[in-house]
Amino acid sequence: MIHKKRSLDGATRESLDRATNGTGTDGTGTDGTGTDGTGTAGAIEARGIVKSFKARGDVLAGRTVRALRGVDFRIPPGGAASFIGESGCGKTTLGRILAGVESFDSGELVLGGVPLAGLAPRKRAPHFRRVQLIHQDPYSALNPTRTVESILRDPLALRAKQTGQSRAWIDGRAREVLDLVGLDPGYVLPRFPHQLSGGMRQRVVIARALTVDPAALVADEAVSMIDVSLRLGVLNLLRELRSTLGVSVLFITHDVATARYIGADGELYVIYRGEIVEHGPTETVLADPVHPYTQCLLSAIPVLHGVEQPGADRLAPTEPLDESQPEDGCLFAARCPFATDRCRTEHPELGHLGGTAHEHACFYPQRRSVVATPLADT
Amino acid sequence: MTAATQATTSTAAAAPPAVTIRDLTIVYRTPAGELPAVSGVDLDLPPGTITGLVGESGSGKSTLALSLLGAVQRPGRIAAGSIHVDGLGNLVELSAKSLQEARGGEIGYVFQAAQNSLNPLKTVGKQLLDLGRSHGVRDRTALVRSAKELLAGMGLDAARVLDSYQHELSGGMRQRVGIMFALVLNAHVLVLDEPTTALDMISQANVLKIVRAVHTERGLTTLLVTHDIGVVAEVAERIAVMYGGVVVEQGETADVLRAPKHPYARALINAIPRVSGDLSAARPLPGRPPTLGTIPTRGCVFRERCAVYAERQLPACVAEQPPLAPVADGSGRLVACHAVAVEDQQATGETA
Amino acid sequence: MVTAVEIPTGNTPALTPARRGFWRNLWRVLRRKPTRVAGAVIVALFVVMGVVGPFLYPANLPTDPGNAYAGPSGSHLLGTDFQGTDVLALLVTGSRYVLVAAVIAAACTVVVGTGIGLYAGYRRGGPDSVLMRITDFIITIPGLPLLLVLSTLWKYSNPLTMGLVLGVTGWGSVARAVRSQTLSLRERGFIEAARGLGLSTAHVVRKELLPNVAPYVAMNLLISVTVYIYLEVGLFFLGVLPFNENNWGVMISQAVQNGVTQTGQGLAYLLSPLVAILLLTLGIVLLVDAMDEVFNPRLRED
Amino acid sequence: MRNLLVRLAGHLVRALVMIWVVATFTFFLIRLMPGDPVAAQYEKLVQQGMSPDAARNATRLTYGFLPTGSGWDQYVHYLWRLLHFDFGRSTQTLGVNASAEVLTGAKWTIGLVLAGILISFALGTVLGVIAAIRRSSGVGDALTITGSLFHAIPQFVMALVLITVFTVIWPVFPTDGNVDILVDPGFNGPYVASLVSHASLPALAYALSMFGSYLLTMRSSVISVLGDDFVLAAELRGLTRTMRLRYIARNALLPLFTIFALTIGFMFGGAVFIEKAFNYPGMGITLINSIGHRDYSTMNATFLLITAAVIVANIVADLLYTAIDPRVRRGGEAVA
Repeated sequence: MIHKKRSLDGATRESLDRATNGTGTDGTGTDGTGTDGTGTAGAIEARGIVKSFKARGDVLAGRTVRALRGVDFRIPPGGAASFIGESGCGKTTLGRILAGVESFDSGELVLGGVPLAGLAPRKRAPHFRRVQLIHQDPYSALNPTRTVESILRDPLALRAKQTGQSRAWIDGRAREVLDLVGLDPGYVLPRFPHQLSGGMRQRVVIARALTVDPAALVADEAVSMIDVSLRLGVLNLLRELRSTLGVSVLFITHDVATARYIGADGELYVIYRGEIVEHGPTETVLADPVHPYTQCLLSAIPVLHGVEQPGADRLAPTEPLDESQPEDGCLFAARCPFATDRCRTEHPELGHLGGTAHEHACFYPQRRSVVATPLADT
Repeated sequence: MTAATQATTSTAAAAPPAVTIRDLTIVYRTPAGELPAVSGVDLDLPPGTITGLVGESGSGKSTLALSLLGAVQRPGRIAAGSIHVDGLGNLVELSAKSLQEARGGEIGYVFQAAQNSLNPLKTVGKQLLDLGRSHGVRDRTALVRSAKELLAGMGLDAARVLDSYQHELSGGMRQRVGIMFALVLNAHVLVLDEPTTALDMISQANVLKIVRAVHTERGLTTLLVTHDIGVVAEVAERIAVMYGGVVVEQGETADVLRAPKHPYARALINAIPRVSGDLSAARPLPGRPPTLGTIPTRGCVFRERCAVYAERQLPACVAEQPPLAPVADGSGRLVACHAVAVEDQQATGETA
Repeated sequence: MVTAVEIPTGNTPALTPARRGFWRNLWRVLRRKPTRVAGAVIVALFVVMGVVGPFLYPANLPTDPGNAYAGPSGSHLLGTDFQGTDVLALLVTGSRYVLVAAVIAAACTVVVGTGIGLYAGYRRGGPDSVLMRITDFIITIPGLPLLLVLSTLWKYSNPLTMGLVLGVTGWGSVARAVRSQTLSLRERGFIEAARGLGLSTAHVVRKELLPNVAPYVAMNLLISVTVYIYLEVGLFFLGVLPFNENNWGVMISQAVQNGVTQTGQGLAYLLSPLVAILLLTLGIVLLVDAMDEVFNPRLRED
Repeated sequence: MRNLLVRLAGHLVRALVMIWVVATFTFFLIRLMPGDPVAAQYEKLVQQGMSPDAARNATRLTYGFLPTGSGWDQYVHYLWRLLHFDFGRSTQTLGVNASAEVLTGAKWTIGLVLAGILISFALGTVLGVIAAIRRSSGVGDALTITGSLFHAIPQFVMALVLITVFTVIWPVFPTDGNVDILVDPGFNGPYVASLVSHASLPALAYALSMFGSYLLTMRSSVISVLGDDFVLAAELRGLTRTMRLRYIARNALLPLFTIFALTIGFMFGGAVFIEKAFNYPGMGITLINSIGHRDYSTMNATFLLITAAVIVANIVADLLYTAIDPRVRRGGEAVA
């Protein structure tokens, strides 16, 4: 019984191996997915993802809302990517599509090197399982009638059945994943979700996601419903999982500061009305945004007066998002303080800024320093 | 008590505070007996300023906000203390009738945007008339006119809004309608409870801009209750930090943010990720915020999570809740911490 | 930080505390309020009456025409009927038909209603609208007149057929309620998460959805029993059903037909089955109060 | 407005489908009856020497069914006659059309049911509001318990208890029937008094057996509305207590419309019990008697009429709901 006694870092290393090489060494990780051996295991690639919804309610009018209008990105294994935008911009839909919870109308999704568009829905499922969604609301993400133990056992039991593992493996693995998320198994296992704090629940949700050895976690506003003093703990956990398990983290939020905290070394995507309007290394985009929408978004972040000074070019708040605004030219033109006639008639495409990795979709890219900076004397 | 009064008068010129809360204790009846949600709070709202009241869930901030309208909901009740509002007297002693007139009349209250603060079956306009009727407003046309002015001032199509039902308004619009209802009868004290929670950054910035604008325009005394320090930092001159039913620190916003004295205030500010600067400066705060049932009944409410107590183990921290007292640096800052008090004594002892 | 994790082997930890502790839980929840215990005792007494009772009396109860409409006395605790038969004996022997039919009908209702509600709510789309049309139909058709019309075809001669007919015509509202609960549960993150983890539909329905609708279903099972008792007793009371087996409804019907309500003679004869029905209802209502707590861990803890 | 019309159209289509299904059901029910009464009548007439055509006609007049021909022909013929409200003739009251027989009963039932509903709705909702607002006091508890108790008592038990109390123990009301046959019919004092005194107990039985469910529903509806944010917002805006109560009551009444429709259906269906207990000659009695006499035409007509009444009640309730709730009336998301 190799699982009879095993140290935590052993388990961690094993998970790490599996996540990066895609090859299970002792049979525990071979569920036959993501093992193309080309080093792209765990990579997530989206090409031109399009998704529309029928507006509910008025059946006769049949208005459709275009949630995503052709989104492209690639996230390397173990990478971090943050998607920011205001509510209604399509970022939540994107996360749900990546986790396989929502379907998409057209485009191609490549998970772990496997293009999914050509696969039958049944064949897609195992690939989507490698991408786990962490919900905004840890209160509704756990079944209130079941203990943490039984919540964690189910996916593990399924794995055990597929790979022929023993009961003891299930028990051991349940404790391991709780250890990984910084919870005391002895305390948490017999408890019901309502007996845990918001932060602990969110950790249990993450632990549950880890039971399937995911290649990526999609965290959709994962800390917005948690008490302020507990948020940083959960954010730190996501950072740790990236480095220890090599899990890539996709962070979806309207809160730029948490996006930066999770993925300062990763990529930042700014989404507006279903389109990526700016993209680049997180710190670059935050320091030197060139798209007016990004600049408006960043200008809206409250400044901690006394500790920070507002950016020199901080913009006044724009009007809120209105889906009925014209779609002919630049989607942001109607709200943009710098829009010209060209912006209202011609649609700008995403392009690189002077040969760098920094991309934008604006005819008149202009660096503006809008983000607050720390005061020198603190 | 008197110390607190002195402290604020020294900062806010000569004008007496518009709202003075003294030794306020609010208890909730539970199966485990009556438990305090707010205990012995002193708070002054200087006229013409925005004060930010910051706290996590269970800190008692929302209960405190409701008490400003004499509207603590059952099974809660004000057990002790007084709330003096300029022009109204002590709210705790007001009759039900005068309280009802004061609400909406002298003191306006704005709900969280995500909450549905309007009757879903009536248009905004009809509810405006109901408001007028409840407050004995004779001149209905004047009432509608000032409502329209307020709405237009906030960038809304006033006539259309008055003819709308709640479900026809967006979150941001509802919030502005809420502000209109709070101010249309010329209230001079405004209480905003989590006005931007569940709004995204841009809507939040818009609402804060409006709050700032109406505040200055009408010379209001505003209390802004939130869990988000950023919101307070953006608009409030003064900040009060609550934890476990107690105000632990109070002072000028910029001062407190630059150099928080209370260990909780410090830890809370350090636990916020920033958009610029050193990421590794952020530190998580261990433990979890107390709920009504788990607030320590003896000693400092923050002791269990306190880094200073963990290090220095002052006996006073176990014995009693420290009073909110001015710190010795003369900045007008009030802090409720035994360790800070001891440091102050040592400092003054050395200089003397 | 890094510590060796000892894996306990050989023992079975508390895997499914919810199931193992059901009876213990039930007992603890019952004891919380004396009214609940009273309810449980009443229901238990009726169950014993239905199971054991009929064996205590001969198949054909003795008649005594000379002693008809007697009031309660030592020899006839509840008096006698129009033939001089002991009312207590009628009550006890008549309980089985009533209880068996009601339990079968309630079980039918709950099984069919929950099954259809869960399926329709979980699948949504086409199957949902078809099933809901059928459900609307079942709900809208007035039940009692339907049963009466059916009585021209069916004889309801034994409790089994009676129970089945009642159950088949009565599952509509349970199905509708379970469906709407399922729809709202679907929106909760944990259902989505279970599917994201690759757990099967059977698992999601059985282990995620069912436990959450269980309190409602259990309550309905109990309440349905009372409703079906009224219905079947009522059917007999109307006097359109032929009867060959003694039961409470027949007693009431006979009492009314023999003019008890006009003359006031033999009131005990009329009131006994009525009081029995009310008592059983009371017992069940008191028990229902405990159901929510038994199934909802949030309420169970203090 | 358009929403309302779309809804109404949908309802009408569904109602017609439902009535068609029920009619089809009774068609097969009657034809499946042991010893098929229609065929039996036809054969009897033929045996009595009537020509097949005459016998066919006579049978058809009686039952509204063709006794011979293909099943399809018989079915189409039946539906066609239903469209003309022709249900055949009653076999228990000679020479009377089944539809006339039913309408005579319906008149009495509708009067009783309406009286019962109005009383129980008014009583139940008012007490429900009180029970909700005073829910943590003795008054609230007492009201809730009373409500559950009356809700749990079956209609026929209620009726029998009322009869026992008010006609046997304390005889102040007449025992059965709808009117004293010795009084001259017409709009005169004694006749109206007789009508009222005969209807009092049955109407009371309805009201007592129904108000409990209104009370309990209204109570939980009010409690749920009391938890809504707008109620606290109204208080904080300084609206008077009366005004707030009005806000609460109007919002709390909304979900009751659904229940209202269901209870109307239930009352028409349950009319049988109370009418039987009081021997009140309404639709319920018509139905029981028709079953007792194997008068299939009347039975069919009664059953279809009761079903139609229930469907119409449902439609009316839904339309009222639509008219009252602006969320449904004026676009936005439909409230299911």
